[in-house]
Amino acid sequence: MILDNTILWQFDVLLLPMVIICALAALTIKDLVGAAIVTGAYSFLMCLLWTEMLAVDVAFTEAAVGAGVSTILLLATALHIKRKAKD
Amino acid sequence: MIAAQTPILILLAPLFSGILITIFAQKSKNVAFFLLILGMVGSFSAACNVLLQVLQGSGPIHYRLGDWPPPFGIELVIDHLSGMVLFMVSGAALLTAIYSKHTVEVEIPDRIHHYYTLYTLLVSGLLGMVATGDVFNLYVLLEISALSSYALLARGRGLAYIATFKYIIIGTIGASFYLLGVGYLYIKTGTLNMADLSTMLATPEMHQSPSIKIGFIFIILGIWIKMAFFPLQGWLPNAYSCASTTTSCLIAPLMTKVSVYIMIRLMFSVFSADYIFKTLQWQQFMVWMACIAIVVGSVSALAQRNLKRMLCYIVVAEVGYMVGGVWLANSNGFSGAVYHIMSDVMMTLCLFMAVGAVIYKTGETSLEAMRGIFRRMPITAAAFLVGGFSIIGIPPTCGFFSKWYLITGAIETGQFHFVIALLFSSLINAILFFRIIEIGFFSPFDENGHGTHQVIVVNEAPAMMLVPMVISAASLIIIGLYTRFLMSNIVQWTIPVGL
Amino acid sequence: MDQIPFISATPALAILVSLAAVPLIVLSSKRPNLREFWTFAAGGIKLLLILSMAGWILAGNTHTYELWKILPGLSLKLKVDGFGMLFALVASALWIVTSVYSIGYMRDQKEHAQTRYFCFFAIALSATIGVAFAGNLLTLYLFYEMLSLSTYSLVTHHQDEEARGGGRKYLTYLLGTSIGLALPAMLITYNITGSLEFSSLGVFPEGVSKGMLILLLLMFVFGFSKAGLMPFHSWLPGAMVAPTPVSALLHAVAVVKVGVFSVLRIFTGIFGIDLLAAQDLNTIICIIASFTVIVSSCIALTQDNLKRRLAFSTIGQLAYIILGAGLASKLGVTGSMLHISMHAFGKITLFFCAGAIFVATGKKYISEMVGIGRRMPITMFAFFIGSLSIIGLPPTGGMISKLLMVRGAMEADMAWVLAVYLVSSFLNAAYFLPIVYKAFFCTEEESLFPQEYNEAPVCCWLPPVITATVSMILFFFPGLFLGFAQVMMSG
Amino acid sequence: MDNVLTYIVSGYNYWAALILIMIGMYGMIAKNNLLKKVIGMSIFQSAIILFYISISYKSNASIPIIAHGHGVADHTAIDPNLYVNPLPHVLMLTAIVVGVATLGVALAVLQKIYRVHGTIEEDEILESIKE
Amino acid sequence: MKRLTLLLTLILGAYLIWSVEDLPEWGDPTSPASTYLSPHYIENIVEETSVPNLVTAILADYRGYDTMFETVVVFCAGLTVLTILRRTERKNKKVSTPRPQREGSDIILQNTARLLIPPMQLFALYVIAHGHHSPGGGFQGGVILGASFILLALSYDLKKTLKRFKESSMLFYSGLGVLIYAGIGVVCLLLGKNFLAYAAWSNFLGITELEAHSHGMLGVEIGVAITVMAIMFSLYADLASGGDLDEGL
Repeated sequence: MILDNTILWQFDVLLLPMVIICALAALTIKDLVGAAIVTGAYSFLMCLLWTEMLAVDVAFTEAAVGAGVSTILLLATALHIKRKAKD
Repeated sequence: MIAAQTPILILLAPLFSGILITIFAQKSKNVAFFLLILGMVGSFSAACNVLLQVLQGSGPIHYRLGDWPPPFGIELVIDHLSGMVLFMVSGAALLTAIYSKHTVEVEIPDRIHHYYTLYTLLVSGLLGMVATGDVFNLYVLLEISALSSYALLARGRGLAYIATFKYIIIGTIGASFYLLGVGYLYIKTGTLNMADLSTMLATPEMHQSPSIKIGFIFIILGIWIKMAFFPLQGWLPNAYSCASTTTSCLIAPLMTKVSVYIMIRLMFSVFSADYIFKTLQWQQFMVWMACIAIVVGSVSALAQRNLKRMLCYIVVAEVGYMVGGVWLANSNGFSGAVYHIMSDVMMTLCLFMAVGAVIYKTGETSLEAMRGIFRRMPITAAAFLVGGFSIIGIPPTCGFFSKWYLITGAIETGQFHFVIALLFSSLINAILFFRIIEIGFFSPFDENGHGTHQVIVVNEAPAMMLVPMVISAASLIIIGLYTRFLMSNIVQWTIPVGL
Repeated sequence: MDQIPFISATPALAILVSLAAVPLIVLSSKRPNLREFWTFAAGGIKLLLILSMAGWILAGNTHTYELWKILPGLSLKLKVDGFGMLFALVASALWIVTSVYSIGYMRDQKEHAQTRYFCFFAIALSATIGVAFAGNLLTLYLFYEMLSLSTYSLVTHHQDEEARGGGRKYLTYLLGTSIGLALPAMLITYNITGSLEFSSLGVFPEGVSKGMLILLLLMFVFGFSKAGLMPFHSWLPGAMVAPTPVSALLHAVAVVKVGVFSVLRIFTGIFGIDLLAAQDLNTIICIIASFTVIVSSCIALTQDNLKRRLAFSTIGQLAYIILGAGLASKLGVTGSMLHISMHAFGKITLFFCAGAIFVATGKKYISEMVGIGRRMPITMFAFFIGSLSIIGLPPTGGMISKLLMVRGAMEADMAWVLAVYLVSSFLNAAYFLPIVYKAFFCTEEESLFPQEYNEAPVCCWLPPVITATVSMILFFFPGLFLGFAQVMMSG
Repeated sequence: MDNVLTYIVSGYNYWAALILIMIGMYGMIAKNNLLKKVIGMSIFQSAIILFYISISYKSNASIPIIAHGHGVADHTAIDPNLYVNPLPHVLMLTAIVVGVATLGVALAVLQKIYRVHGTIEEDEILESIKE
Repeated sequence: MKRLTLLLTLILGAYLIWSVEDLPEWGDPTSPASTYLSPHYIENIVEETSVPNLVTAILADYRGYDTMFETVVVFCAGLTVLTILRRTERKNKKVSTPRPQREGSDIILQNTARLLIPPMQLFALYVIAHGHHSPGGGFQGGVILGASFILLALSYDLKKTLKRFKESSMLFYSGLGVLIYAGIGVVCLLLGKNFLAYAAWSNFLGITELEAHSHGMLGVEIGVAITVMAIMFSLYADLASGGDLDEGL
């Protein structure tokens, strides 16, 4: 029933590992600017996931806020401080 | 017509005054202060009105926002418990607002109007949290109060930024846990309205569902972080003690108490006594935790040399009182906890105000700032004494009666360790306050150990600070004397079914 | 029922009158004479108010006045009965005498902060009368704590290092025991019985286990540690750092007697002497009290500081009173109630004398007082009378009460208690009489004082003479106090 | 095979959300670098949003905008099964905004910390406090 | 500490994932969440509010109270960042922050931005206005508007942008947006209905209650957009310049 044709569960199966990988990467990359950009990618993948789950408004907002403004804010901060993180 | 609208006015008054301060009071701090007081007075009078309505009427007041019927729209629910807490919160906020005039001008010289705006937002967030009948709305308001408290706390001295950052991290974990818990409840029930949730959660299969249990755990954990309950109390003393005087006067009494209120509300209005005490059965464990919280808080308070930090640890211990009282799972313990919310708001307010006045006058924050206090600032000292006696639990201050109920409740369930913890903390508090009284009473000794009796000029804090302080000190005794009235007219009605 | 011959709020007024004097005292701080006038006025009115109730009480009635309904089912309540009257009368009468003495002492010593002193004195008195008239345990506890706190500033009046140490000890013991022991005991009692009212039959229902009763008894007895039972006694010698009038009134009359009074109230009102006797609880009390009596008397023998010797003597006498009550026989309890008043008059005389000696000569130690009788004959004669009263010899009131307690011991068939009374009386004699002997009967060479008459100011020697006289009068006419005690025990 | 797949798919989103929550929480608590903590926070919050959005999803449904012609005009009944549950979307819009607000505040405090202490490594800050 | 945290998170995570069993299947149309409240919304929203975008309708009307406070959250965040960063305490500044260096001005970037910004803002207005019928609304539109200013600041520099959009006007607009939202609610209250009951506007504006709902929502969306726009840019301006409002990135 769940595995019907109207839903993109295959897409889902592909995207979720990528999201998790992005999350792990964002936390482990030592370069903070890189980490900020990976966080942006994470947000963008999330946004795709939500579109796939038909949450268009949420995806729209996340695209503007999460992938857009948040990333810029993170970047702005990362550029203001020492770029290398210890862990 | 207006009477029906008062519940919403409680929150709108501070909210509007905040917005208007931002828009119109960029230049003049007096206008800002005037608007602040206006908002607080409006909120307080509306809260009084609502409390009276609740006391006179039968049953809780429901206010539908946007006229939508409850499970679809959001509603405010004001019953005896929330009416009382609204009254206390708006009252304390009004007193602190009056008190703030002088200290803010000294401690936060620039951008006072922003400070005041954040102040009003914090207050409206807290009031909204108390009044709401919707679990998700609670989250939004939780975040408002959290965000504005971050700003207020960061404008402190010393390590304020580090402390605030820690608070942001842990506070966000708390709020997110709460949100996740609400998610678990939503997934199992499909509703967000508290009353609706409680009817849906009353079925036996819901009682057995692990998801509901997880939801409950997350929600409770989130709130514990917010109220700094052991072992999640680490952020509180740093954050509060580095804050400026007004901020600590506002936040220390209100935040933890409102969080305790929310815990009570969620435990008994969303879940039920049946579920928590019969299905989960954590009473023993929780009361032990409360005992540890009390002991840890009191002992840490003893180790402090800084007045505000000492008070902060007392706040931690007091949270243990209330949590323990609620989890005693009988009506006496519950009444004690509710009554203690009321009295503790006033106690901490009074103490923080008195200490703030001392800091304002001396510029010192260590215990030594209290030297010669009885002659130098007699009124402040008297207020401090009354507050201290109340924390110790000396009749007829209200602290005695809350302990009375808590201990009675503990004896009823045979949890004598809680009795011992309460008494222990009373004794520690007695030591704490008499240590300060000694410092205040004895002037420095000469080499023979004799008092020097130097002439100390009376140098009292300004009236704007004294009046709220005296009011809060007096209220401690008044609450104590009217215990019977409060118990039979308010607290008794708040006792949930099944206790 | 007859119409009461006084306003029903009289007990409350009696408590409030000295509190009302506080603002007046503060306001007239610049004019010492006016300030002292307020003290006397309040004292006089208080005594009159209390006396106005005396007749009614002696006739075997009691009077209850509800102050305030504070908790559901529990109120702050005043109740005047024989025992309370007895104590209130003693305390308020002695307040006036002590005020006279205080003025002499404080002015002569040029003490600082006299206004504060008189203020807290007045508050302490209110609390004492409050305890005396307390109608239930909660009210009693309230005034008890009020007394502990208000006397702190009196004890530490000198504000020097010694005073700080004494004050610390004072509060640690008093607050520690009252919060740590008496409060939970009260709450447990309330939980078991649902009532904190005093009732001569006791409040405990049948079937409360003996272990629980013993536990509660011990918690109460030690919790009201103003009674000075060992091992919670050492605050009392420590508190002797206070100015002498304070020691005199508070540590011979108000504070310690409040402790004993509270313990006796617990015995008679909460447990009920029948229960004590039936459950054999009185043996425990007797053992603790006897131990304290003997040990403290022995310690008193070794003290050279006069005030400290008096302090240990007080500890012994307090234990005496509790011992009397612990006999759980009517005579014994009557005797111990009576002893509260008799000892008060005797001991305050002694303290006044010690203070007068200090004022006149600056001497504190007994070894320095050889021959002082020639210099201060009046004072030392009063001292002699006071000692007789403590020892229990005629013609002083102390004898009457001791006699009653001894008879009580015989009635209760406790021979060993008799022995304790006997031994301790000897010890009392042993630590008091040598002082008097050395003061008067010593050779010229031994005397440390030149042969001249030089008394302390009249304000200092008159009060001890008055109290000593009263002590003697009480031997011949003990009727009033005895009446109160008997009314209490029969009613 | 289909059974296994069904099993996986039916819980897969929740698993991912919970794993992400744990990753975020670990980052917030255990990371030494304060900016990493902030990133952990933002992961945590997005993960919760994912959790909610997963609740809202219904198979065989469409986006929560009523197709033209349905509703008032012709009084044709609207079949609830045709649209996904809109309520979690609403809630999560709020949560996103709250998330960015918290992020901004955290970054502001972080910049201040860097100015005062010269570092954003937690252990170095603790050391500098001790001195 | 780290190990302990890892262990704890692993245990907690394992327990949570194990308990997913108890949750309804993903996409199950019969789960309680899909069968309890949402059918009512889906069936009745068009009748009750005449807005086909369910999310907008619930956001701005049924749960309008939430959304008002959400706007307040944004407002609060802007103020918070401002109070924290813009403090005039230059004396005890230990470290001079390393500023990202800007090498000349990039003509291509600037011209592209110049071309991009007007349509961007136009699109934002569309998103706000058309939120009733298509995805979008006040938040999204506001963020895009704010982003257009951020883009301007990124491609030129912050100072120049701040000349166009001053800090004091940012504050004014952020307050104004909340005021519009709350004001619309309060007018409802003054017109005799409950707070945020847009139907109250119908007599006042001479329209049907249904239209009043729709108009009310549009009004509050505009309020939201104004606040969000001002605050998003203010956040960027403060964070990018470390609170000095001079150069930016």
